[in-house]
Amino acid sequence: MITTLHLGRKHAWLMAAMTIFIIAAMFSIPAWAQDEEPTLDTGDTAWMLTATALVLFMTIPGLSLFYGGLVNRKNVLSVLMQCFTITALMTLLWTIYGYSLAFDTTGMEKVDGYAFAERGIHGYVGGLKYLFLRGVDKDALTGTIPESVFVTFQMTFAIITPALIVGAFAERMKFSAVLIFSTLWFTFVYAPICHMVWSGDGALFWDLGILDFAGGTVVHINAGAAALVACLMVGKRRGYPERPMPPHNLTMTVTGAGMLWVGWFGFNAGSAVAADQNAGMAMLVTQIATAAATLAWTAAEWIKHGKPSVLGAVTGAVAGLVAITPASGTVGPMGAIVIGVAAGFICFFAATTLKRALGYDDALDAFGVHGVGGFVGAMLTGVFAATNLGGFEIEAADIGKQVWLQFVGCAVTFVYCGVVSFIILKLIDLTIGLRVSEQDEIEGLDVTQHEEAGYI
Amino acid sequence: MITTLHLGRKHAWLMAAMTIFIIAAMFSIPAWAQDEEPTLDTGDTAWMLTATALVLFMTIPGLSLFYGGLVNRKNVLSVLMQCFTITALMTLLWTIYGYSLAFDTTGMEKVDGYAFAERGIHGYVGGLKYLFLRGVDKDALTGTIPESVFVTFQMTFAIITPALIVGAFAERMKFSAVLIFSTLWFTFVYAPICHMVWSGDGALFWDLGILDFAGGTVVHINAGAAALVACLMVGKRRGYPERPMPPHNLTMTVTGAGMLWVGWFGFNAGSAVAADQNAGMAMLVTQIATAAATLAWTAAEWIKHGKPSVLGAVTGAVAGLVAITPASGTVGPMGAIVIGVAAGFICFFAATTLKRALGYDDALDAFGVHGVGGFVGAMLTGVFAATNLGGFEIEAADIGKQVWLQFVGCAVTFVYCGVVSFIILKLIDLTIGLRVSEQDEIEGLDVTQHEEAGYI
Amino acid sequence: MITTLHLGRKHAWLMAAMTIFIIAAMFSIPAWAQDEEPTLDTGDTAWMLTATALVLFMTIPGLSLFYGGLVNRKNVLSVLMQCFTITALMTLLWTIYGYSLAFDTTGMEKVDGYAFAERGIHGYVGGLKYLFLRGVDKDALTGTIPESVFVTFQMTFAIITPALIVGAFAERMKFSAVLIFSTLWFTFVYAPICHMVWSGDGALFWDLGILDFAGGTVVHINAGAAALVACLMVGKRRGYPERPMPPHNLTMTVTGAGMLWVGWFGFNAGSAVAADQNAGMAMLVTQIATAAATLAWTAAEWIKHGKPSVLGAVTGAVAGLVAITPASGTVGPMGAIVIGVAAGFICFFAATTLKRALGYDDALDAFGVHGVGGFVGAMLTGVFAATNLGGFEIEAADIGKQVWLQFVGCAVTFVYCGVVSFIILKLIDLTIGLRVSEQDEIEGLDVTQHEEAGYI
Amino acid sequence: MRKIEAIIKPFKLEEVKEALSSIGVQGLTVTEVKGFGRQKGHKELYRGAEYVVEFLPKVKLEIVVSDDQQTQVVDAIVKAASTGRIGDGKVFVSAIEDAVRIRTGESGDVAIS
Amino acid sequence: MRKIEAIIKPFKLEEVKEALSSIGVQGLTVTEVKGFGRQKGHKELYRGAEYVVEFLPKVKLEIVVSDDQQTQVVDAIVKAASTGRIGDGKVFVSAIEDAVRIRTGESGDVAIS
Amino acid sequence: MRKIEAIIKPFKLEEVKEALSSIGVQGLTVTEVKGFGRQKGHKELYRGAEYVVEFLPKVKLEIVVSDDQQTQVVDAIVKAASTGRIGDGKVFVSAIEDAVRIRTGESGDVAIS
Ligand SMILES: Nc1ncnc2c1ncn2[C@@H]1O[C@H](COP(=O)(O)OP(=O)(O)O)[C@@H](O)[C@H]1O
Ligand SMILES: Nc1ncnc2c1ncn2[C@@H]1O[C@H](COP(=O)(O)OP(=O)(O)O)[C@@H](O)[C@H]1O
Ligand SMILES: Nc1ncnc2c1ncn2[C@@H]1O[C@H](COP(=O)(O)OP(=O)(O)O)[C@@H](O)[C@H]1O
Repeated sequence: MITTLHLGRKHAWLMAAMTIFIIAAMFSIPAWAQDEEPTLDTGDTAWMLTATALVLFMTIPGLSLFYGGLVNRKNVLSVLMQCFTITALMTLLWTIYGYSLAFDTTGMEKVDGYAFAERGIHGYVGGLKYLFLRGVDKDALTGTIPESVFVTFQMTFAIITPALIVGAFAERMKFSAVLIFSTLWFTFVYAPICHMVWSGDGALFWDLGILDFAGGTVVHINAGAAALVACLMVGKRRGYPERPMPPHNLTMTVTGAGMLWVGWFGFNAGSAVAADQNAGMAMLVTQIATAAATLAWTAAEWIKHGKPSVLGAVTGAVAGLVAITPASGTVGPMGAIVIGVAAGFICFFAATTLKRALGYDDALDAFGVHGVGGFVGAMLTGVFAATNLGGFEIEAADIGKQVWLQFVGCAVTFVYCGVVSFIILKLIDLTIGLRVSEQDEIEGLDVTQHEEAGYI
Repeated sequence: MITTLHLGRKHAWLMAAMTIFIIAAMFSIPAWAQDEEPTLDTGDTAWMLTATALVLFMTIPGLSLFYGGLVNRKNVLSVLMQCFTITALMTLLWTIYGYSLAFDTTGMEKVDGYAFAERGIHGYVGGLKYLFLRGVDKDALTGTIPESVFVTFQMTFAIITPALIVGAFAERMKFSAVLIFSTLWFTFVYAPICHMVWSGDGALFWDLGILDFAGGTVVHINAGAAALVACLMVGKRRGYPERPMPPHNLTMTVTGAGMLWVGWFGFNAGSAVAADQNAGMAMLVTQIATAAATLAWTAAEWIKHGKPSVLGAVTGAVAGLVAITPASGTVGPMGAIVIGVAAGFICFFAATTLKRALGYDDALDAFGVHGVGGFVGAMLTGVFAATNLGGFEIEAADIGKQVWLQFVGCAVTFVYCGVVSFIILKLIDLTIGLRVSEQDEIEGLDVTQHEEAGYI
Repeated sequence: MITTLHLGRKHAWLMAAMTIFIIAAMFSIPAWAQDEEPTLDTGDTAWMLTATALVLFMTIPGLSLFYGGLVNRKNVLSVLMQCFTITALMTLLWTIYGYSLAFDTTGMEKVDGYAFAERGIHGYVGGLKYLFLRGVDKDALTGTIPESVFVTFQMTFAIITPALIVGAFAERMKFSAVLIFSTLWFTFVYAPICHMVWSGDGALFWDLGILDFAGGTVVHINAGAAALVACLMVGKRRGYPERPMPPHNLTMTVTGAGMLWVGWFGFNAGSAVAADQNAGMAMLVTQIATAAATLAWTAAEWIKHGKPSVLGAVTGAVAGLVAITPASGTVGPMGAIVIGVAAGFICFFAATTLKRALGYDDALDAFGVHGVGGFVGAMLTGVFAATNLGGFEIEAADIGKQVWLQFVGCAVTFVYCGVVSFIILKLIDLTIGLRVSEQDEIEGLDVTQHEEAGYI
Repeated sequence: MRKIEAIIKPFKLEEVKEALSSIGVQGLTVTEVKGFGRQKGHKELYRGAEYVVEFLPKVKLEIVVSDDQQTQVVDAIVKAASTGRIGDGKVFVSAIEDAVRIRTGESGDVAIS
Repeated sequence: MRKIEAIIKPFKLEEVKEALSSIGVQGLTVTEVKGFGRQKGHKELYRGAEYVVEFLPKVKLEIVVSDDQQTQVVDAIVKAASTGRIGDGKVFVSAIEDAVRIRTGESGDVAIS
Repeated sequence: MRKIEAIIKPFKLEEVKEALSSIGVQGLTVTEVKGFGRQKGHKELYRGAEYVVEFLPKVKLEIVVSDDQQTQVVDAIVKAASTGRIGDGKVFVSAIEDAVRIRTGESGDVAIS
């Protein structure tokens, strides 16, 4: 509790500042963008339909199994339930107002630099044009694909992001609190960050030229920051870290990891929103970085502990997938190897040494892998996007500037997300409470929250 | 037994009537349809290849896991075996004569209304032109995709339908009886209903204008009706309902549910047989309805029992997927929400209260979810296809008529399927017997039917 | 040990001969091929992106689960770890030099017959042009798809092949030895065979006209031969065959089998490298042959042992998938049925009777299914490719010649792979040793090699 | 005090528990065990490898009762667990010197009543 | 020699083991069991089918000790395993006639020390 | 009658059962247990969290025999289960007052022969 209050104070100023600029921005003048007339491409559509299925597959059953295997057997269903219900809930929220808040580009205008006031509110969050998907006609297109597909594809990102955070507070948070947290977090954190990064000209990150091809900031740093705050706020699991808490079923975790890997092709190569060279190269570099991170983590364990473990290997893989995410549209194979290796080693350090040193209980390493891996990836994107390093986006001379921009992207996301997550969690704690009773925690969440048992 | 005999008598007349009109119809005159010259579209083909893989994925491993987790651990392999062998068996039957019975349009002619005699036999079942897939040349097209792909896509529907029925008679039916039942049911129920719904002009349901985009009648009501009859005929499991029969491994069930959800994109969006706006909107509404049903069932449980369960959430999801199936080509996002919510609540009622009240042992709720959910979906398709309700097919004024047509579709399917299923099961019972011995049931089907054990 | 030394002596001559011709071949003159100007097709690209994901899905989690369920619970993680790490390792090796060794066509020229010397080294193995994927530009195409996609697609084949071999030496080989073996085997066996079969004009098998659409020789016979040698060299598991070694979790195996089946659509239909009629027909025949093999194995068991088992059914399915692999581009539905039935029966015989008779301990039947099934498929490809038997490639009159060619393909692969695998394993055995200590084997590989446990 | 150990067929557990409850037994402890005895095991077959499972799933009940309850308890178990088929199981009786209820520290007969 | 059997709540296992180690107990054997007693079970609900789980997860410890250690061991267990809530479990004491260490064939008190 | 309880290494189960069968033992009951003793456990490591597994998998056999079989049975177990390595396990002998065969209701020595 002391820690969390401390956290609150520390960032209170920044939060206040943010709030002010958001309100201030409301008074700026919106403007309209013009579109060319695109036509539907069946190949692009085919790939995006598939990519959408793949990203959904990442959450159910991919991430669910990955996380589910890591907890105690008495809590396995609670994790599966949280992932499954979040999937359903985010789908409805996205349908009702999320897509609009994220992708309504009404009133956006390109603005140089950090000029908050000029940009207007809609540089930070979308309008309400698409409430209830009004206006998403069957024949509407986004680029060369039906807008319905784009809506669903983006929806799957809005699903997995809050689901990732589950890893931080697993095994002790009330189910009702999870749902309320996810709803508020989606509304006040995910939707605006998504808008700032991906909605196009006039959006903060977009205008600044921050590179985030497939969601390094929107998904991973965002989820990672919320995860860190959440595990601090919810507190440690009973007995942590004295009592060992080994994964109850690693075969489940490895299965989930395989599914995440496969599904991530939809995530990264799907972010090309086309079946083209960008998608192809995104798939290739995703594969390479993941492999490199897997081997890096394995090697780190082998060196440090004398034996490599499959939990290490799969965690490394996820770290690699996370790190290549922002980079996957702008780096080449060699950049991918470096990003993968870096992510493997650094996340290994974060999830083992750092976590133990600082003592927070990020139960399934949502911060250690997604937060840290996302940061590593975002920064190195700024390096390996350079054409002389095999990338496709920037000049060698601009590496320094781009790395700075990447850092800004990470920092703004981290701070904004951290502050708002803190407020949300605090509010929940003060009202219905975040945490189950000690007795319920001992008995397990499956029986006490859901009246069922994973295995008979 | 009394119940089942009673059932037999009750519907004997209808069955007789059906038999007569089918024979009568044989004398009518066939006619030929003309086709335009289509060309192959690689995008459409890419999507349909994928969709086919997704629908197969629904059965193995999706449905297998969903069902397998719900039974007692001593019967888990028997369920997996039934799903797997049905997959193989239906593939061969479809290849040998199923595709021909379902999609040979020889001798079909558009007929108004229910005019059975004029329509001819081929309004009810296809001919034998494609026996052994003769005539399905490598270069043949169905619309813009290779006919080979269409054959395989439709095959996966013919696979999953009998596999769904397994849920009704799980844990007590002889393996040999399952195979014989599936073979006969496929031949005398699935193939004709599939033909009536999807083979085009001249087919009963098609001519009547019954809307069934992706198989509400063909797959779900059909399977549901057979499931109800089957569980009545096979009888209750030993000890039902006094002895509790909790799922032996809910993690397996939740995993399977995730796979079903993901695979269902192939089912519904694949039913557009193209990578276009219809596919896109089908995917979107599928996602929305499923989410709505998940939350509806969860809410129902929360309200009624005080706690939501993950088994409830995933069952709700399947109910939503079932209900949106017939509607997925003709409703918009808001219709999808209503359909989902309705399916969630009504199937909750059917699988819990209704089943208990009536006392039949539909072991895994094949009827409660697929029969009831299919019915809800079919009826509401008639409502939300209306353009003023966000749909894409009918006028507001025609809702009443369409709902009636939808009802006719459900009723004919239900009655025809119910009667023929009854006959098939009766024949099997009188010859080799439907049910394993009591001793075998106690020991479990895995060891007694297959000489192996799920877990060591 | 006697067996293995014997094996060594027996094939030493052949190995020597091979070595000589490879060296001799180095002096021949390379030549350049000309390419037409292709353009990117989004539909083909969409399908190949998907197919790549599907083939990766075959290994993680498909094959991992299939194999993992079959071993003792104390070794389950070791199998998952081997598959996962091989995935990562092969990805990097493929990126660094594998793709180049396999698909650099520098210096290749079409040569009739077996003329080794004229062909030059590059008829057997590729050059180093693509080291580190240099030259695989974002915009480079292979046919109508980005080369990046082709690289990744082929990479997934290079991943699964060594992973298949794991089945032979499971439960007793050192983890470090597995990695070294996989690395060397990939380099000296996989890459050259892949080159000889698929790199185009000038490559041995290609020039000879050996038919191998999707990897019967490259993947299955290759893996099968290595598996046989490996299980002989590593020796039997402690207690085999006296002590029963039943699968510890068949639900896992059946799940993996379903995933293999679904993923195999990517493998076979993906080998068309387009979303066209070839892909469509490949999918259809894959489905049919697999179903036929499933039922054949099931029937064989039913007849021989009185009861069919799900392990039999799924093993039959894999046998069918293996056997149809080389044939899937050239046979029609009826050929597929025959190939499936033959594979089902013959692999049943190989994995049960033959293995027991000869006494080798191919733990998970990697040879019995992939080696034998691959051989059956390769030979029958030579038969059912004939147009009068429903195939699409050869004349009836050429069946004899084609079967001979197919035999040559199998024999060369088998011998070359067998010899080189033997040398590699011998070297490892003489240096770090192949096998864990008896004590470690008793305790289990999970704890002794990886310091973790599958289930708590 | 006496300890009654009963090895029974798993599907009889519920019935035996009911029988014991109805004669006032307040507590018992159940263990999943495998039994080897006269009852023939079944065959399992994995890819041609036959495997005779001689250890069959059984359930072991342990009930500590005061001396005077012994006969009644044994009888109730035998009655409820019997199917008349081989493999129905055994009941063993042995002496317990002391019992302590952890919660309260009480010992002797009162600890189990 | 005496056999001490303790049925405790699973999450107390670690603490009890520590307590026993600290008083010099060299070995013990642990079994996962299900207990039926005064402690109320919980409800589980599957698609409307209610199922009262009366058998709760417990852990059984068996420790064979020399006669003079008996009191000390029982006390240590009771102290470490107690939470004061219903369901904490029982300790039973009975006589063991002989013990043999398989590795060496030694028997009697020396086999367990 | 005597109850012989043997705690052995799991991979020795088959051999011990053979040995017992060959001297005419008609029945026994097997439980999977975890043993804590002199045998060092192994280390497991999960994302840097070390976890020393002190409870090792063992198998417990329970065999009730008539008094005269005691020595023979104990010897057979010790012989078959011994590897000479630490952790081979223990055999404990205690008295059984009565045995009943559930199927027939027979009691005494005849119930276990
Ligand atoms: N001598 C024994 N000691 C311990 N357990 C025994 C003994 N004999 C039988 N059992 C247990 O009782 C079970 C039933 O015994 P079995 O001989 O199969 O049938 P029955 O009790 O009907 O004669 C066995 O599976 C075993 O668990
Ligand atoms: N008579 C008995 N014989 C054997 N085990 C018993 C007996 N009574 C209780 N137990 C075991 O002790 C556990 C705790 O007993 P319970 O009555 O629930 O609480 P408490 O010990 O606090 O009174 C039970 O779950 C059961 O395993
Ligand atoms: N005093 C004891 N009471 C009950 N079980 C014991 C006792 N001592 C040892 N055991 C059991 O015997 C097993 C082997 O004991 P251990 O001390 O490791 O080796 P050894 O028997 O070779 O001296 C332990 O794992 C435990 O299950």
